[in-house]
Amino acid sequence: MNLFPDEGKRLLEALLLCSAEPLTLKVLTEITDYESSEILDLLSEIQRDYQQQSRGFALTEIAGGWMFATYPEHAPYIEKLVKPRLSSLSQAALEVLSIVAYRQPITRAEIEEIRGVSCDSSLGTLLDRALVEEKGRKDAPGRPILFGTTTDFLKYFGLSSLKDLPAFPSLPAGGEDDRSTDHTICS
Amino acid sequence: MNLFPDEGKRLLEALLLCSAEPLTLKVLTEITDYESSEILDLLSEIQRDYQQQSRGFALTEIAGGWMFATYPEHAPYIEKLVKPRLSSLSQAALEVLSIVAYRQPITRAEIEEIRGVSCDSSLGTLLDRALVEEKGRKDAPGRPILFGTTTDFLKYFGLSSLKDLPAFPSLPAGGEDDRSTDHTICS
Amino acid sequence: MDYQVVLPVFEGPMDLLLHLIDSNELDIYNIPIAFITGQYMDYLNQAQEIDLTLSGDFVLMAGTLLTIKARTLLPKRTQPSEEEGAPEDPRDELVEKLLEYRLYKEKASEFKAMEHSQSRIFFREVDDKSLLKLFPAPNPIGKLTTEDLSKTFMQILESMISRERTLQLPKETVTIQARIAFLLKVIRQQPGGIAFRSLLGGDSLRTVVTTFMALLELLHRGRIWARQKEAFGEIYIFYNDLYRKEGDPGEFVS
Repeated sequence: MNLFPDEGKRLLEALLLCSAEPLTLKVLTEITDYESSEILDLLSEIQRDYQQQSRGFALTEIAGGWMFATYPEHAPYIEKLVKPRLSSLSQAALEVLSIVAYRQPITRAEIEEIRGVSCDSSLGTLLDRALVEEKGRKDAPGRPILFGTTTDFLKYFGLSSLKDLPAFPSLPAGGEDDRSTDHTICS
Repeated sequence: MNLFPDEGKRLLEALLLCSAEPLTLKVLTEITDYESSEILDLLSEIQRDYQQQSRGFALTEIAGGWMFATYPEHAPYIEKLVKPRLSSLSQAALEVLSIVAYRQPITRAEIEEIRGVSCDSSLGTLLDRALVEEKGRKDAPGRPILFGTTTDFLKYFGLSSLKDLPAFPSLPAGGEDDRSTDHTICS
Repeated sequence: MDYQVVLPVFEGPMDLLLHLIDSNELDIYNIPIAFITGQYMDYLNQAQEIDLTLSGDFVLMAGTLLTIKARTLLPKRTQPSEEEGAPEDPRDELVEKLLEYRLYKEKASEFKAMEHSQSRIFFREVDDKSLLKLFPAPNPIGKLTTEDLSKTFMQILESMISRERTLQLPKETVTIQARIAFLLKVIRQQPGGIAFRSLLGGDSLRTVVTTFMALLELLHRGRIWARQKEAFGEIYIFYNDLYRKEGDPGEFVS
C-alpha cells in the first residue's frame, strides 16, 4: 500500500463516480494497490461518511458490487430529468394510427394508399412510441412488412382487445376475410 | 419553495449524480421548485463542501452546466476502469478547430483561405468526434455549409462557455469588412 | 552510403513559410522575398527528391511567391502616383495572411495544452438506459381516446371516397404480357374461333387498349390468326394449330 488512508477513500470515490455499473471488489483490487480487506474498510467508511453528512446519495451494495445510488424521495425529480417529455401525437400520426388500428395487419404502401400521402415519419413516431409494431411480412411481391398495434396500444387506450374499438355503423358488413388481401374499405 | 435549505443541496446532488450531461440552470429550474438564484447558491455551496472535505471528486462548471468531475491525480486508475479515450487531435485538426472556434460560423472555403491548404480530412475528423457541427448555411452563392463548435467541444477542452476561450488579440487592422458582420466572436 | 533525409512536415504552405521566417529570424513585416522564395523552392525540391507528396497548395504558394518576387524586381514607378502615400507593397497581402494564420496556429497549441490537461479529468458516467427503465414508460398518446381514433378513421375514409370520385380512373396494373397469357389460354380453348368483340367487352378503357395491343402482338408473332367473312362483319380469332402440337402451355414465352 502506497497511499495515505484518506487518499484511498478519495480514489474509491473517484472510481465509483466514473462507473456506470456496480464496482466489484475484484475490479477494485485489480485497479488499485489495496488489499480486499482495506478496500472493504474504505468502502464502509465512505458509506458511513455519506450517511452522517446526509448527502444526496448513498453508497450501496448492489448486484455483487458497490455504486452510488439516490434516495427514493428524489425519484420524482430524477424521473423528470431522465424521462423524455413526449409531445402529443401529430394529426398525421393519429391518422396513421387509426388506419393501422382498424385495418391491421397492413403494409406501409396500403396505409399510404388509404391516406393518399406518404407516412414514413408518422409510422416512425408510432414505432418509437411502441404503439405500432411489425407483425411479420405480407405474402406478396417484395414481401412488405405488415404493421399492427401493440399491447401498449390497448393499454393506453384502455381496451381489453381490438374488438373493443368503436364500430363503424356506415361500414358495409362482411368482407372480414378478404380485408387482409385487398382494399375493400370503401367498396 | 417548499423544501428546507439542506434538502435543496441533497436534491441537487442526487440530480447531478443521475445526469450524464452537464446540468444546466434552465433544466434545474424546470425540474426543481427553486429559483435560479437559489440554485446557483446551492451549487456553489456543494462545490465548496466537496473542496473543504477533500472529496474524491469536485463539482465543476463545464459546457454551460454543472457536472461532477474527477481530479487529474486519479487519471491513471480511472483509465483502467473506463473505455480508452480517443487519440489526441492532430496538429492540422487543432488548427482547423481553433479557426472554427474563433470565427464561427464559418464555411469550409473560409477555413481553407486562412490555412492556405485543404481541410477536408481534418474537418471530417472534427465532425466525426462531434467537436464541430453544421450550423446552417451561409447566405452566399452556393449556400455553403457553416460550421461551429459543439457542447462536446467545450467539454473536451474543459471550457464552461465560448467566452472562456483563450483571449484572442484583435487581428491587424484593415481586415475584410464582412468579418465583423458574420463572425462577431472575434471582432 | 545510404542516409535518410528527415524533412520536417508542415501543415500547409503557410506553416512552411512561417517556419522559414522564424528559423531565419526574419522580420515578418519586411520579408526578404527573394531569399524566402529561394528557401521555399529548396524545400519543395527536397521534398520531391525524397518522394514526399505535397499537396497542390504548396505549388500554388510557390507561384504566388514567384509573382511577388517578380513584382519587387520590376523598377518602381518614380513618378508620384495620383494618390499620395507609399506605393503598395506586393508583400502586404501575404504578410497579413501570415499574421492571421500565425494567430490561429498559436491558439491551436493552446488548445493542445488544454486537451492534454483535460484528458486527465473524468466525468460522472451514467447508464441512461437502465436508469430510464426504473420509471414507467411515458404515456405515448397524451389525452387521445378511442373516439379520436374512430372519428379520424371515418374522416380518412370519407376523404378517400371523395378522392376516388374525383380521380375517376382507377389505376390498373394490367400489362400486355399478362394479357397475352390470358388471351392465349382463352383462344386456345376455342377451336372454332372466338369473336374479337367478346375479347374486348366489359373492361375498363385501359384494359381494352392493353388487350388490343396484346392481340396485335400475338398476330405479329403468328401465334393466332384472324378472319373476317365480310366487310364490317365480326372478326374471329383462331389459335395457330402449329403451336398446339408442341403442347403449348398456354403461356407466352418470349
